[in-house]
Amino acid sequence: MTLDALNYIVALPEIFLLSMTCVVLVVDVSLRDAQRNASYVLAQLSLLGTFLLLLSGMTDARIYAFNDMFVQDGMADLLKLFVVAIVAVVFVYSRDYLKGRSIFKGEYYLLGLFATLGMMLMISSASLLMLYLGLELLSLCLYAMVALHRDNGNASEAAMKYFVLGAIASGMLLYGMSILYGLSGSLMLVDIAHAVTQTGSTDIGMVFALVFVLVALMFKLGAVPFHMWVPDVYQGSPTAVTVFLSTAPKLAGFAIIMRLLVEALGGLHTDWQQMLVILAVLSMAIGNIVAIAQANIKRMLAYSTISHVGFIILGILAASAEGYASAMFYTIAYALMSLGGFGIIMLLARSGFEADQLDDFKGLNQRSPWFAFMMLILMFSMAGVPPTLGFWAKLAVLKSIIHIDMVWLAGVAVFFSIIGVFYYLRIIKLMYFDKQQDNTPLQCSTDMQFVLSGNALLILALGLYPTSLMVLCVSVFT
Amino acid sequence: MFSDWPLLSLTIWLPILGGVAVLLIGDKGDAAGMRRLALLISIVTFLLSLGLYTGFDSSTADMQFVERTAWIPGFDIYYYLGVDGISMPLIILTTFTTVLVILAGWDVIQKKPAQYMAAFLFMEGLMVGVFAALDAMLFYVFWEGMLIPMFILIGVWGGERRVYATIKFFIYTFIGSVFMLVALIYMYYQGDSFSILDMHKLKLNMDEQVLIFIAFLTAFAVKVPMWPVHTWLPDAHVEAPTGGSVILAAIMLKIGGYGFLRFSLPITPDASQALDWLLISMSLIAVIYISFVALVQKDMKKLVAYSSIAHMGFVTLGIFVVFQIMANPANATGSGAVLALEGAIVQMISHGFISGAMFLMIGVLYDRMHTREIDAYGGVVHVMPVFAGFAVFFAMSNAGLPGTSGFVGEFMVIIASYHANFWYAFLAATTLVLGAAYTLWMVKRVYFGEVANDNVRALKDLNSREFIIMSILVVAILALGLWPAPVVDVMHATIENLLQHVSQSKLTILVVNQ
Amino acid sequence: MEAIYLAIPLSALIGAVVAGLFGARIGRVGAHSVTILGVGIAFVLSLYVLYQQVFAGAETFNGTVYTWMLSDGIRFEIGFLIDRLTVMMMAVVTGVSLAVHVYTIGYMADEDDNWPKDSLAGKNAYQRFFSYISLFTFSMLMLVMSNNFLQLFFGWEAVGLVSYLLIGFWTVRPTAVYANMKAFLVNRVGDFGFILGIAAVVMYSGSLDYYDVFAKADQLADISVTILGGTQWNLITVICILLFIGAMGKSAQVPLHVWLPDSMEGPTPISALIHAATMVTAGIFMVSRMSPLFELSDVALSFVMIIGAVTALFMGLVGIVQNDIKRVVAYSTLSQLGYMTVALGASAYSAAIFHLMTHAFFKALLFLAAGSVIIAMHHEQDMRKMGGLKKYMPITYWTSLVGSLALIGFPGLSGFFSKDTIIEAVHHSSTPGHEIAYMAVLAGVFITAFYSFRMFFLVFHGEERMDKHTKEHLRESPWVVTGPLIALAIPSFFIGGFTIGSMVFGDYFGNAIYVAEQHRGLEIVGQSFHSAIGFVEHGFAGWAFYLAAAGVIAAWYMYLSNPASAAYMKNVFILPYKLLQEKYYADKANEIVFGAGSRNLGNGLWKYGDVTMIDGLLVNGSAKLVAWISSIVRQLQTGMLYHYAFAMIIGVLGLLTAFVLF
Amino acid sequence: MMISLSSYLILGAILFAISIAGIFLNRKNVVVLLMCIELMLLAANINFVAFSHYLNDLAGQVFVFFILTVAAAEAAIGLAILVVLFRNRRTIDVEQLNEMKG
Amino acid sequence: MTFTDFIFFAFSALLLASAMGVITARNPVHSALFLVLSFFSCSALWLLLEAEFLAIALVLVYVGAVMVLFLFIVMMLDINLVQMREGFVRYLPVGVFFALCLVGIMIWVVGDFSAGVFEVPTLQQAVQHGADYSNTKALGRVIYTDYVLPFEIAAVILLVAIIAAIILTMRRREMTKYQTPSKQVMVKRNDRLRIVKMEATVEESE
Repeated sequence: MTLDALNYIVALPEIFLLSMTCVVLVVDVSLRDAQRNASYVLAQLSLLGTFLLLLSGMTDARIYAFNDMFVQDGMADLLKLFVVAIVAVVFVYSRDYLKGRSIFKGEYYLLGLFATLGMMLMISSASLLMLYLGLELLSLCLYAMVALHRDNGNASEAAMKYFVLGAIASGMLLYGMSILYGLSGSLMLVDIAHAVTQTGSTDIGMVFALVFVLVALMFKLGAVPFHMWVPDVYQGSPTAVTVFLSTAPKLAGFAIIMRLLVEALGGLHTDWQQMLVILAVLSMAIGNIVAIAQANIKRMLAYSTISHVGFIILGILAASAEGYASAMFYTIAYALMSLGGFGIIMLLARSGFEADQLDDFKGLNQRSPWFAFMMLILMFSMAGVPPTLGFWAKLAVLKSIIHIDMVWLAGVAVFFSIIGVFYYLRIIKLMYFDKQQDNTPLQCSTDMQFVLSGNALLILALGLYPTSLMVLCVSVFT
Repeated sequence: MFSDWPLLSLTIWLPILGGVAVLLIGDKGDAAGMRRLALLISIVTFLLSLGLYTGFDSSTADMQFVERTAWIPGFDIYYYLGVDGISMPLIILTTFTTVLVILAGWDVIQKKPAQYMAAFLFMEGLMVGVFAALDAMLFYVFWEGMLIPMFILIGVWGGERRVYATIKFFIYTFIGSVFMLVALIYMYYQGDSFSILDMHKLKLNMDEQVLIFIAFLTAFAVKVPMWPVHTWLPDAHVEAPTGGSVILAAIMLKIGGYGFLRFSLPITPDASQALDWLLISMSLIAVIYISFVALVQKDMKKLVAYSSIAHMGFVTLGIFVVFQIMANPANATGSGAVLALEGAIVQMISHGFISGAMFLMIGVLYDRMHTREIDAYGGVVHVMPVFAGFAVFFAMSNAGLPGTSGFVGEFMVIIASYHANFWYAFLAATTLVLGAAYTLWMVKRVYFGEVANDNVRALKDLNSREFIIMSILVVAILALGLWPAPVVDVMHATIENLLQHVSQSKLTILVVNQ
Repeated sequence: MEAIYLAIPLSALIGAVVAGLFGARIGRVGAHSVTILGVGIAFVLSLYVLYQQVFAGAETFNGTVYTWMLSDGIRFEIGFLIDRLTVMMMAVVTGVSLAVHVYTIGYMADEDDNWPKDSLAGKNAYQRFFSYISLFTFSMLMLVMSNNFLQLFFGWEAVGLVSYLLIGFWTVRPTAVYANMKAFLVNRVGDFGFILGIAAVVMYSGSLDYYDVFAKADQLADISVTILGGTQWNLITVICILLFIGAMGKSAQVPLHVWLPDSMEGPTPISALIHAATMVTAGIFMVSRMSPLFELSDVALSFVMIIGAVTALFMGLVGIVQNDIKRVVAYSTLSQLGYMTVALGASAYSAAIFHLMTHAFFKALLFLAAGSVIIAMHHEQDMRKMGGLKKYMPITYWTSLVGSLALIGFPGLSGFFSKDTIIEAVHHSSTPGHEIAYMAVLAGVFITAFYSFRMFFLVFHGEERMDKHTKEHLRESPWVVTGPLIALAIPSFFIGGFTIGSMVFGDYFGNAIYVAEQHRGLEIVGQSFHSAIGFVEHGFAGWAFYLAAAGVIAAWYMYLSNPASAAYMKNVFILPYKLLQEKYYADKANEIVFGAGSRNLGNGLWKYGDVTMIDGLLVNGSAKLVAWISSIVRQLQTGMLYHYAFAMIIGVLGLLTAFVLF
Repeated sequence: MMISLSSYLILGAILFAISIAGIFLNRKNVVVLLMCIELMLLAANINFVAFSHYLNDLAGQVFVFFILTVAAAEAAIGLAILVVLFRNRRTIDVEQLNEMKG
Repeated sequence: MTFTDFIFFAFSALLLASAMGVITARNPVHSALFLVLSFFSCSALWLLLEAEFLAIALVLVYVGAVMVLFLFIVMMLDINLVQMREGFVRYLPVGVFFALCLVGIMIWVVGDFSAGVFEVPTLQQAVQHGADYSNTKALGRVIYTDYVLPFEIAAVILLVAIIAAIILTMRRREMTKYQTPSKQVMVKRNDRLRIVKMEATVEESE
């Protein structure tokens, strides 16, 4: 065994990120509270470096490293790029928010960077073990981040719930993995795939394992009925964490679904397809219906997430390259929309004021026509109204579903999205049609304004010309 | 001279970019300049769209002014534009109406005028896009995109219950359109193309056709709107600002009728034929039921809104009666189908003028009195004689008086529907009485009689801007009423081609090919 | 020639447009000058055309002005058909119109008094009025000159529009604006049938042109159609009845007559113009024009005849009990229109047109006379407050006498010729149902005489019942009023005798009117016709004369000689009187059935259909349902950790059960 | 060797079910929930070790090794959250952990 | 029944019983102790499976560290034991029912008497290693070579756990006063003493 055999250069971005994170850790310890900006800048620099390394290392080939436990392929590259970029944006958004709540500490960035590392590992994992560890790295960081606002009862309640349920999901995942291991005799996804093709899709043991694994994956995404944590955690967490939670990890979640369900258990697709149909329909139904009754926008967006997850699952269950591409497209689109949405919430928030009630959006058009317009774009995008990115995402998924002749499912999907439109419209209604209650001018840093505007305009731009992103998504599955 | 210009793109994007420019000037900047810019853009767009008419070759049914470039290759979606005899007049109607609407909102709108003007310009571009799109997805994008500015318009500048109305409007139309989306995607996989023209050639069996037809029906019936999915319209109209009502009535409703012609008939001819009884019944119910409902409205706008529904009933009747016309053994001359379709289109255009005019009239009153209650008025003729003259004229057009455009479409459709069945014509012709009844009754109560109260006594007659708008509409209505030939002539080739297409069952082609 | 044809309606139109749009600028004089000039030109040219057609033997002209639209192989055109029927109508229309224009100058002189002081609409009312009547002339000309159904319908509706505007001219009067709406709507009911008739014509002949359609009439007669149930109808019958429904509206035949009495709300010249001479005769003209079609259907003719007979008799009866001077004349008009319609039913088209023409003159005369009286009485129209006007208004008196005598068919006056011809033609008609019609028209003669002279006596003779103030101001009307009266009295007296020979029994109409071989009613009358004088002599011997005389005498007795008897009769026949007073309850029935009925239906459909069912149940209902489901489902999210875990476990169990066990 | 693989697997399954039941039944104390999770992981670990043994493959044991590591970390974080929660709410009663719902 | 069988069944029973104890004990301290017991029994079972290193690690890591942590926390928090078992009996039937369902399905799949999922040949040949075989050595060899990346990540995870635990629980109380000797030493006179000159004031008497 030599270092060459490890092929560690493939994991250079991860290694860089880890090293930089340790640097941040060390630097942060020696900083006074007034100097926390240094941690922030360092964290951003680490992300930038990672991004550049990822960019330079992009390849079409499928490269294994670390004894085949780590894999680099097109999907991994793309997803990691987006993860890193999204995390960077999240950091931009959350700076003012954290300052306003006296939790502007290095730990947020540290945990964020570690979580990013976890996500990158998940995305690149080629064995059950890597997958599990990546997932746990991410989850543990997230649990801690949710509880970061220590004096907030809701935050700690949310963290507790998230933790307990997450741990149960981990337990299920492990149980499923153990069965998979037993049946295939290996932890390598490739070997498992091989075993599945040998035993065939009728094997009860495999299906048994599949159920447990699937449940865990669906938990991470937040699909009904494994969604219960989502609203509480979204609501309870500091918005800076919610935005983190609701964006990048979805990409990682998508990645491990691809790795586990498609790469490893692709042979069982007839089984998981049917399971996913049920979960998708339930997710879209519950997510959209319950969102209507919400008065807290974070909670509402949480339910909206659940419904979006339903759509993502639809794309996956098509079990075709087109379907995976559409699901990935949807996931990225969702992450971008969610990023903007929570960004606006943080924009409105200020010290001692969360802006997480729907009513806080009243009359935003009078206060700030520009950001009202940005929110309008985001909401219409989430509702799936063209010409926004959200529409193309929905279209892509519907296309893939219809392609496998599940027109009825497409019908169900659009039916529930009609219900969904209602609550997105309500926000626009509040912003544009209602009188403002709050006359405080918006105060936030220029960089956040720029990035947030860019974020929303990107949704619009990609809505007008979605080809670029779509081509990227399609290319990694062909 | 325009032949090598990308006229369609220009008419779509000029107003949209203009709208952005208007937004950028904003409310804080030069408000007068902003208004002038908006007006200028709309006029230039209108003039450009006239190029579509002058350059139009009415001898062919092919698409003209075609532009086609790849837009989203990943999805096989093209930026594919073109017009034929059906869409071209509607585009001109759109650009024409927008000019009036911008004029109408000139100084009436004091709240965020830039956003108001921009919304109309956006809408203009999007609506032209709907009519010009030949790629189903492009069509859909324009179709849905159109909802956004309208949603905002009603919601921001609307009346008391604007929020209810606008959300109802949005959800209603959204419900309609999403199922169409599913149908479009389904057809994409049948023919591997999103081109509408390719979809026309698609071979579909009866079950597929019926489902697709129903999907289209939900989309277009809501838009038209047909009974019983019409209830969004009165609310939306009542609450919308005048310009919004005008656009809504004059153009948006037409998109439903256009959709039936562009999608339902040619793509699912057999299902259309099989289900035409349903559509005909819905249309006739719209004509009669809605007329009665209109009769008892206390709100002028609501009355006109209901009248719009009734008039649009003629459009759908004209469109879907063709099958029975062609199948009627008693129809010795074999004609009538072309008449029905052309009648439907003429009715759409005419209704664009008339309903626009009616809403503008109400807007004039509303701007002065801030009420639309019929009971609040009376004897307006004594204080606003010029205005009342216009009002009576428009009312008569609405009642379908010969010589006005309102007559042409109704006349054609009634005659054509007689070719299918006496009773269709009979029921449709009741509009002669009912339409006159509700319109004139309103005129009587609002304009005639003694001056009702001091508020009415204080009214001022039309200013020159309003006078110009009204005059333009009078000219348009009279022109179309006295000489519809120029409008009808451009449709012949297209309509005949459409009928040719529709009269061939897709099912038989299927059998032959097998 | 074509230029002349075109110039006739256009000159009227130009006058109307100028007076209408620039009325305020050109002032009263300008307005009436320009319109009178326009109509005058039209009249002169019409006379010229009449001369050309009748005396110079010009060919029938059938030409297109422009193609309105071409669709589906059907030409929709605007064009003129100039034949003898047309030119006669043109002459009548423009002639009467011109008279009315002139008369209006006087009648409307103090128009401002009719408007509230601050009404802006009242300022140019005078000019507007001239514009309207010119426009009416134009519309009517377009109607009669048309060579196709489309233009016919144009004119048909256009006169309806103008009558709407004219009846409601005094927009300040609630009754006027009610009446004009009613008039328009009732006319629309007729048009409803009319347009269906046109649709049928288009469907089966593929053309709108009269000649094309007439050429195919025989083919159409062979077609039978099923309208309702299994009954087979002859196509021609269907078409004719549908078209006639249009005529019923315009010519105010029962049951679509209800608008006409109410239309008296308009200024008197209108009443004269519309109700006497022109608009109401459009239906008669149309049926005559369509004679090639009507002749092919006995059923339709029968229908026409019965409707006409009913109108002639029953509307006359109502005239007896009216007290408003204009209303009496109006009901008289209805009754006379019934006569014309009966004549149509008897295939005596030329007689109908003839009566139309004579009636135009004497009824216009009567209306204008009534108007003159009204002016003198300071717009008092109730006859019970008049009396003895003879000595104040001699010209009006004598002209009225001529008019009344003409109306009742006093031998020698024009009304006699036309009416007697009709009665005789019906008598000899072969149309099924002519016996009843004959009885009706005969009875009508008595009634006509009775109400006419009742009016005459009440107004001009007897004691002076008006109040003092009015009495002091009573005087003869100015020349612009009396001039037309005299001008109309002369033809009312003579025109019948002069023209009967050629028009009814001669070959005046040539091929403009077609009468089938078997419909020989008029022909039989004609066989015994030798000269006008002879006809008069013959008239003195007929039933009609004695009935008329009886009517006059009865009126004299009841209203002059022994006024108490009128009250006595009223009490004896209280029930029939009441019935007549209420006009057979037609208005009430309409108000209840159609007015209130449609409002209630509308309200019902709106409240229950739209608001409750669709909006309440379906739209808001489903929204509420979703909200309700939402509020239920969100209860599942209890916030309890163990419930969350439980949900997951249920999920696992569910999936395991579904996919592992089964 | 008499004891079959299935015996271990059944043992794991029962343990798994017990831990699940524990999570569901326990309504008062979050700490016990954490313990149940430990039990659940133990069940999975038993499976891994058993498979590792019967497959004669070390990977399973390696996996268990990492699971133990992670479980320790998890326990640390879980207990830390528990402490935070207790500080905020003065209780670790599961039933009172329902500020957010609906 | 061989001795190993006996060992297996005895410790299995003990494991399950103590697991039951964990979830049923009224006092969380008892639960924790039951958990310790179950870990012990499990580690015995693992010894049967020749996973010596893990068996030891389980006891050392879990019982020695994690369980102590548990106990520590349980005792640190002031928990009202009286209410601890409320509602337990009420939900017991439901809980037991679903647990039984779950366990039924799971045993049906993984047990011998099912469709024989695990009766594949590869799984039937457990190799008995000789006495010289060192499980620890074998594990150690692969962990530092083949599994170096997971090992590093595990380290990161532990680091995260440390960071998380610290940030969540460590409280630097603002009010706490503490001495800093270096500062005390470096104190100058001027830091502590200020001489203020004041005008002599004469009290004015009214």
